[in-house]
Amino acid sequence: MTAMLEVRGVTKSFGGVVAVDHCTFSVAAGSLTGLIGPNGSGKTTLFNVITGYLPSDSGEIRLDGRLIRKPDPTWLYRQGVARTFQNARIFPELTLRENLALAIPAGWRMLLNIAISRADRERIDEALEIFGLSPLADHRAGELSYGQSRLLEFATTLMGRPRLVLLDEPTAGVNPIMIEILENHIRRLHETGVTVLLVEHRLEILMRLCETVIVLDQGALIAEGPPERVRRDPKVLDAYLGA
Amino acid sequence: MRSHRFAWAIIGILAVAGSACSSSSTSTTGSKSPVVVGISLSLTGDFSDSGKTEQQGYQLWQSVQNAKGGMLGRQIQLKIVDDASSPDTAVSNYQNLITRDKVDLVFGPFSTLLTAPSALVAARYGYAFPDPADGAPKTLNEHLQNFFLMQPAGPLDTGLTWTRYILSLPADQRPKSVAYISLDDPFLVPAVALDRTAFTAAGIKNVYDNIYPTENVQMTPLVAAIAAAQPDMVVAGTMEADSFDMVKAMVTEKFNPKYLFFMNGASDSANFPTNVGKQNIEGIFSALGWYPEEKTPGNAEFVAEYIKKYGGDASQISADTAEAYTIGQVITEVVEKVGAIDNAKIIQQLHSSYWPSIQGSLAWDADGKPVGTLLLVEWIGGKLEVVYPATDATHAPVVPKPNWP
Amino acid sequence: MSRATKAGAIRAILVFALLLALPFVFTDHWIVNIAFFGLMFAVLAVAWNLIGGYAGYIWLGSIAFFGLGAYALAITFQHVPLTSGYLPFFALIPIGIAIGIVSIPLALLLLRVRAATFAVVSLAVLFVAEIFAFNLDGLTGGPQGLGMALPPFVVTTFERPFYLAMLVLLAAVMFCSWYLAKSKFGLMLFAIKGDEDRARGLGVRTTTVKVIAFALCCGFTGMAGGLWAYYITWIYPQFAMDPNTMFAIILMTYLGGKGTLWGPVLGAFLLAPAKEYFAYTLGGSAFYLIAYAALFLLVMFFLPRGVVPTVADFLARHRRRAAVLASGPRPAGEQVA
Amino acid sequence: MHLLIYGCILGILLGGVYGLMASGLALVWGIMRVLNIAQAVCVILGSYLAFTAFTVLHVDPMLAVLPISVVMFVFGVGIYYAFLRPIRRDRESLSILVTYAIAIGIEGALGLIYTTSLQHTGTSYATQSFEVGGFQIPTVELYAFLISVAILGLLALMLQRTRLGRALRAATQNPTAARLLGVDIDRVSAVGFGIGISTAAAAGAVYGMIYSFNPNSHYDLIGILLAIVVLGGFGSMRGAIVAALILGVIASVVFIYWPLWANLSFFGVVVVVLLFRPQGLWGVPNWATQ
Repeated sequence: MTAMLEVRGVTKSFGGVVAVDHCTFSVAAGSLTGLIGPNGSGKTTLFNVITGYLPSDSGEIRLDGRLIRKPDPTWLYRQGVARTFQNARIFPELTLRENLALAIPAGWRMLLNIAISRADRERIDEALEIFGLSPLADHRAGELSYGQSRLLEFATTLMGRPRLVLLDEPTAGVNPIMIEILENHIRRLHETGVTVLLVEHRLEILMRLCETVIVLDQGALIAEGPPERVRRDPKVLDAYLGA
Repeated sequence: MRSHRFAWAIIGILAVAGSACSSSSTSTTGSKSPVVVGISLSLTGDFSDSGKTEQQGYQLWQSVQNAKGGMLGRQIQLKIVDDASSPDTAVSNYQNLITRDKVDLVFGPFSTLLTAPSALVAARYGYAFPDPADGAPKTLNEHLQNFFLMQPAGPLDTGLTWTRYILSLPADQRPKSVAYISLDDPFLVPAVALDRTAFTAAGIKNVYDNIYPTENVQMTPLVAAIAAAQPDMVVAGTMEADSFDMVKAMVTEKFNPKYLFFMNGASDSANFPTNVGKQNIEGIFSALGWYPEEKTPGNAEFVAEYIKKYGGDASQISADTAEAYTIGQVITEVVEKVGAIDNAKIIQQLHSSYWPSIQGSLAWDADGKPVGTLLLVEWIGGKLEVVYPATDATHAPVVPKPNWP
Repeated sequence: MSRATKAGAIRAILVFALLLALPFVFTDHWIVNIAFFGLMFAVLAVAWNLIGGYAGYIWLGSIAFFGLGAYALAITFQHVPLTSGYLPFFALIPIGIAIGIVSIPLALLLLRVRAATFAVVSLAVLFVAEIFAFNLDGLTGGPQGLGMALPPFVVTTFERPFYLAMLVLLAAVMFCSWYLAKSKFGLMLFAIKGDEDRARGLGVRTTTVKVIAFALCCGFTGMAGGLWAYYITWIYPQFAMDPNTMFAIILMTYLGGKGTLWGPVLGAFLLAPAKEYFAYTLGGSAFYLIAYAALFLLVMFFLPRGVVPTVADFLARHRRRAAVLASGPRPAGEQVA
Repeated sequence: MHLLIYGCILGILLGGVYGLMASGLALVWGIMRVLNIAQAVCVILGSYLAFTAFTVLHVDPMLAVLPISVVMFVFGVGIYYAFLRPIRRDRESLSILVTYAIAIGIEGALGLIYTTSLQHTGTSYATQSFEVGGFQIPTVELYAFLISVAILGLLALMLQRTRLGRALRAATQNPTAARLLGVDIDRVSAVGFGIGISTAAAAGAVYGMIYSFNPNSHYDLIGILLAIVVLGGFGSMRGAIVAALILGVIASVVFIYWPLWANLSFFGVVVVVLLFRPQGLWGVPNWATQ
């Protein structure tokens, strides 16, 4: 199995606080990997560095073995790397349809096409159908419940037909029924062959979903492996209980 | 039906505009109806202080002249509108005055910046445009037939009074070196340039030459730079407050040139001493076109009426007020001579001869530039005295300037 | 053509037909003059709306490009005798394009920052432009101003050509604004306003999109500036690049409804004539600035979204209620849990 | 060379006063992400208050600084509750427009009361100077500098040592965390805004002794203050003070040789900063994501 994403020695600090400390791991192609750690352990910062939202202080990031010198979110999306955010970021002023249309990659010439072309419309309707959002298609996204915004954000992320999806705590602040729906979508996504890296701070969800789990604590990688093994790792127990 | 609502809104706006239009076009022209004079003044905004002093001049003329029976036996009515110191509004105002209110005459606004575009509008409709202040060279270069600057001398002559005086001195008494410093202003820069040309030709050495911006000026370093050049004479193209600041900076820097000339500001008998301190005014030169004690036609009456109407004393009368009053005075004379309100004839008359006024006899060249000269004044014994030309002098000039106290 | 588009087209044709008829119906100079300034502010507000309303960037330097356009036309025609009074109108087209192109490098520099930083830096652009206009007096005449060749139009209909040219410019910028709002490009601008970082994460080339909107805004603003210069015939730095005009444009856009198609136009038609009219009739009221500030605050607090969206929402609610009443009680099945 | 050094000295003296004005702007930005365009008009307001105190009550502007600060603090708190607290959405952008409206409102009121003529607080020592090493140091500019430094020192002491100061600093560094720690952000913002306005007015009281001013002087001043805040990095008071000194010196030196271009030096520096360090000297990038 080749590594789709490799992170080597990535460090990021804010002022004096080291948020990510020489972090090294890799995500195998086609895998569903979990990234776990207590609050403030640098998971989101690491995501931001990988997806180009923050410049790293040192270290390198490789995609398909290719070194990415200066990660840029736009470029990465077009390379098939998509992500979600901790607090579902959607465009509340736009309709659901427009939210999805926006995420369909557009070439230069398509800039002047009307916002939602006929071909796009089919894909959008399909996505809305899958996520059960069809009845709200022409409502403004701001009218959605939080769980629905999560679904919409997830759906949006998939419009670019990504190969690697980074999900930042997709189940945070969502009711149990919605958690189940989201878990099913993640599983289905994985089954279509997409590589998934999932940030979570709740172990049980990762246990149910992931093949491999990576554990961060205070910015540093402390364990890596199948969920069952990681769960018994003393360092992990320390990080979770010792604090 | 959103679309129709919107359309109705537009129709509504047009309807309002239309009704306003129709209501205004009912002006009567009976023989005893008043003579309406339209003026746009900067009553708010950047130029509002000068705008208001001009307004006083216009209103004073109106009440004085109406008491005498008005113009051609008709009462004078002023229609003064505000342009908020904006040229767009000034242009609109003159358009409104001429084409909507169909005023009989228009008088000029304050500030060159509004004069040029406004004069063009008046020219388009054939109205005479007597202007109280600030005919910048570029306005004159437009060669407008209808434009008249109601001052004794062209704006660039402010400095020429000073050059005539200095060059009238015997060569060995003249200053040897000169520093030029000027505000970045439409007519001060070219006025200083005229002085420079004259002094350079006379062999006076130019040791410093600079221009400073209109805002946020820290005078101390500027004066330090001038002092470092050690000139005998400083020619300062100042406007008003900047001359006060410059004097104060000179005192602070202990820099005392032998000859110190300010184009404006120092001639302001009300504000100059209070702002720079009475002890610091001695020996400073400036130029002016009008002063309260001047023996010119109607001047005594003007000063008396001013004090009666607005209070205070003669030294507080602004030159702006006198200039505005002059316009009324001259135009009244011209209209009485023509015998009708006919702008074409008024323009022709103004061009054809000298007209008496509180600022002396006025006449203009083809571009509306006055052909007279200004008076050179100096602070002597705490009083502003006319020192040149000798025919008008009230006191002999005192040079070199005494040191700061 | 969908119903909505059709209604929009009818509305646009109606409004422009009325505006086209105006100078022929009301021939008084002063009406056409005020209408000209109304149109000018409409062009400026619609152009500003492209970057300020659609993309949500508080761009405080656009009036610098108004001045740039004014100087460009005035310098071009300063010494050229006008064989035809219409020549400068046509010269506006290359000037507008050139200004749009010139603005691109500046956009690349400015758009590195966002939100309040962008606002501050864009205000700095305005101040810098003004300083250059004042100080490069060989080119701009400095504080003495710059006059341009007098328009050789007959006095009776003097304002009409300017009015019609400004109307054409308004039609052009409105078409541009409408087309962009309908296009993928507009969608991207709205997304940038909503959440620029998220948009980047969805493959939107935010920089390119912003720069294009910026260049369009500057180009149209410059053309309006050129036309203004030709009309007023005399330009000074402090009036060609006046911060107060800048904020007036923003106020108009907010009043009408920022980010909407007709909002800026409505705001301009309400405020621009009102300003001239009140200055003329109330003349001399020192409360002018205070009243202006109060109006500004009222709009910000009580009509933050502007007239057009507020009225549209009200009508939509009204219509929905009417529909509900007409069809009797209905299960609330529209909303999905 | 002599002139150059003299320019630097005057620049530092003036930079101190600008530093006082700009530090309030930076503080307000730090706490509540409000860019107060009315900061400059509050400087002018302070100048007018000192002018009135001087001409009517014959109180020296140096002494008037304290009561003016207190009055303007209350004024600032009032402005906060009336106009800034109600802004909920889009605070960063809307606050610019709202504070602009406040600025022109105050400008209009000043115009009504004082007219638009230029004024100047002409104290007896306005034209005094003393010589140090061949340089004529204007007494009034030195006093203005010393007063500004004293107020900044007091402000720093307050921020370091008092409970209120800690709350203000916490709010500046991380508003969300500060709220979690039990800081009443609303009250802290009001106090912070009050302090911002009162520093502006205090600086204005001494500014009026150096410069002539009228109600619309604030347009030029706000450009300078914003340039300082951009250079210093938004929200960093230390950055604002250092930037004020740097820009004061640059502008003063440029002014001696090329007076017309002095103001450009302020904005030129902003453009250079933007090219190489968009977050300013001491700031952190303001686009950092959650």
